[in-house]
Amino acid sequence: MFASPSLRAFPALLAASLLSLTALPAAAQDAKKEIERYQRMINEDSPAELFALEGEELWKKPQGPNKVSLEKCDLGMGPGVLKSAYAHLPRYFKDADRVMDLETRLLYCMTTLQGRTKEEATKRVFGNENKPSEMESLSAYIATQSRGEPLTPGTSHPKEKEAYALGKALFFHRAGPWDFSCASCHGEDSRRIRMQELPVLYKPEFARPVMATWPAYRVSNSQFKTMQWRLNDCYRQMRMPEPTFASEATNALNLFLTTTAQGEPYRGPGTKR
Amino acid sequence: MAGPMKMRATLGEGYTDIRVLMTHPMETGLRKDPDGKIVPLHFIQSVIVKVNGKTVVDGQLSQAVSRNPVFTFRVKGGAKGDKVEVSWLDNLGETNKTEAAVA
Amino acid sequence: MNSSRRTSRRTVVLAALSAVLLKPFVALAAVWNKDAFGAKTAPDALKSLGVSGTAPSADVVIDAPEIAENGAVVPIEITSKVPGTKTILVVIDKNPFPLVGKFDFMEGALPFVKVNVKMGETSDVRVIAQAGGKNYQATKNIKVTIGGCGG
Amino acid sequence: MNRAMTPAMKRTAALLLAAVAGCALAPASTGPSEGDVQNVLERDFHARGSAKMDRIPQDRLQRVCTETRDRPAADVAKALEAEQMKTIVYPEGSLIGDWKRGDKSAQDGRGMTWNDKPGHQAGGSCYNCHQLSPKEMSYGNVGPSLTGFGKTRGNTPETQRYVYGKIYNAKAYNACSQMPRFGTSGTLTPEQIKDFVALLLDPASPVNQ
Repeated sequence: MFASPSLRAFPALLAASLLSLTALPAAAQDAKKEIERYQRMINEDSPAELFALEGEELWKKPQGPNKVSLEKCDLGMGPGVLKSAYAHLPRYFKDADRVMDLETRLLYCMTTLQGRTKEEATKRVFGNENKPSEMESLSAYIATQSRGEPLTPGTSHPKEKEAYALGKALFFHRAGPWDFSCASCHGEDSRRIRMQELPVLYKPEFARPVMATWPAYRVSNSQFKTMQWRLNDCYRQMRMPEPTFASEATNALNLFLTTTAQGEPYRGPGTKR
Repeated sequence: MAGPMKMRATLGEGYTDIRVLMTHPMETGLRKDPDGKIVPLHFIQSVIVKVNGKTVVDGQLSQAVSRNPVFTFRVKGGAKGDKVEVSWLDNLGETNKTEAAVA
Repeated sequence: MNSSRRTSRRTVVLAALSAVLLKPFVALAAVWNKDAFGAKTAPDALKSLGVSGTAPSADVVIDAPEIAENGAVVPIEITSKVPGTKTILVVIDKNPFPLVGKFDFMEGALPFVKVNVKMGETSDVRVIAQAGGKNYQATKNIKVTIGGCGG
Repeated sequence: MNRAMTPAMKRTAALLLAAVAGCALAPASTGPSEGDVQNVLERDFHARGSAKMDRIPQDRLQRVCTETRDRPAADVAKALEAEQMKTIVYPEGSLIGDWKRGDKSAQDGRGMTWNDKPGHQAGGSCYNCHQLSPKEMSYGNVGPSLTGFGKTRGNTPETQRYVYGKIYNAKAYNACSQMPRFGTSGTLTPEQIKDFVALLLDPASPVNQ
């Protein structure tokens, strides 16, 4: 009763106009623009910074049998160097002789530096709305310090090449009761699940904005989430069994996606629907 | 338990923007937890913004403000070093505050 | 992690802090308007606040997306250009409790606020700026869509 | 899925094997073989809730679609489709259920994931990919719009049979379709599929308004 006639007619117009995406009429373009405006506005006022604060505390807090903090953890730029570290992951680490993304490397530091068991350190890798996980808060803190840095994952070591190829194969691998691969949703332009636009993640132009903004605060569940979680939740929705945290498979996929996005300046942690 | 707050007060042209982040569940009292039990009402009712000790905004809120609230307020003028304080009080009597200097 | 021990210590500290902070806080803050915030319709909420007769005004500006991908977070930026604005009210008609916020602006503050709100469904969002005993209103319809991937 | 082979299926298998062998050359030179990928999945994934490890091995159809990036040769596709057609079980009697129940379930995207409660009956997830009722604005476009489907196709016994079969096993009509095999995979019950047939074809359904 307060809306102007044009505003009131909007939903009906929108429904009619979204029928065909090939010939985008004015109202559908408005809808797209409004959704973009929504995404921009939630990004401007993101609570992501709150998680980085917690992460800083955890980074500096002595833990585990060795009662040491993670401050000497080498994320690839040297022990304790956080500046630009996230943007250079995943990469091959000689000490572990494998490709590692941020969370896998953090887990390595928790077990080697802090002397914690893998079981204990991975007991709660994904948090909930009442309490973020240690990994999530740490990721927020560390990723923040790569802002402006181009994504430069490891691509030259044989194990990096191997992981990239495996990640690519996994991306297109159809399996499970619903026959899905990552490409089932993220393989073709202009596809949507409900209203959600699906980025075609094997193409650089789509992978770039996505990989440059993870980890991220998700408004749908008010939680700060990481790439390991994102991959985990995709496999959940593909109706597959659960990928093991920090496994070679998830690291390979992460490296494939980040390599596809390479060169894009990191601008996360982002805010997602 | 009051989680962290974060604030930034930035000088614009003739005004100062005060952007503040609060950790709070902002429970509506209508949501169910995974076991099907109602999560009790728990939300910030009052937000006070002070500049150099003087209250400039007095806000009353409902449970419809999003979880982990983010506010931007704006004050006239302002100068580098002005002391800004934002505090909140929720329906359970919990409270928290944060301070920052205008930059 | 010995989080339980940390928690209890934090709670104790917090309780002590609250005891100190609570008093001046309550004394300073306007009393939370239980009737208005508890009202189930927008007209009832406005009545509880003593608002009667609002005039549409182009000087009250709502900057918000017309489509929100998620009702849990809907960003809204409000500016009143009405001279002498003392209070801004935010009302979401279709929410179970429509009154979302009441912001009083004292000397030194600009009548501006940006906040993220929850919307249960598509609804009109009304903003009323109060100045000189008059009520100036702007309305914007915000459509809340169902998200992807079935939760 | 039934893995016992009839003579007809054996012929199909031989044809498919040839197809797979032909295509395996390209990816093998640049990356891991399908067997390698399979081993990685067996090692790096674990059962959780109803999502057991028996969901990991690819069946022939999934393998061919993966190898060919969903573009199998025409004869291979035809053979696969014929094989899938045999999995469709038509119930006796009417194929038309209750469009009202179908409409509700079409909105429901839950079920079959590791965090769904055991025994939870999955919904159809239809709106995730298709437009159906013109009143629902939030719909996906991975599949075609089905708005007005019954109005244009008519509610004939042949159409009913086609719609039932398509929902039961979409791969019987298009080998590498992205649509799940809802009946064959045990996701939806025959009653649910009948409700969706009604949703699409019943003149009173919101889809046809």
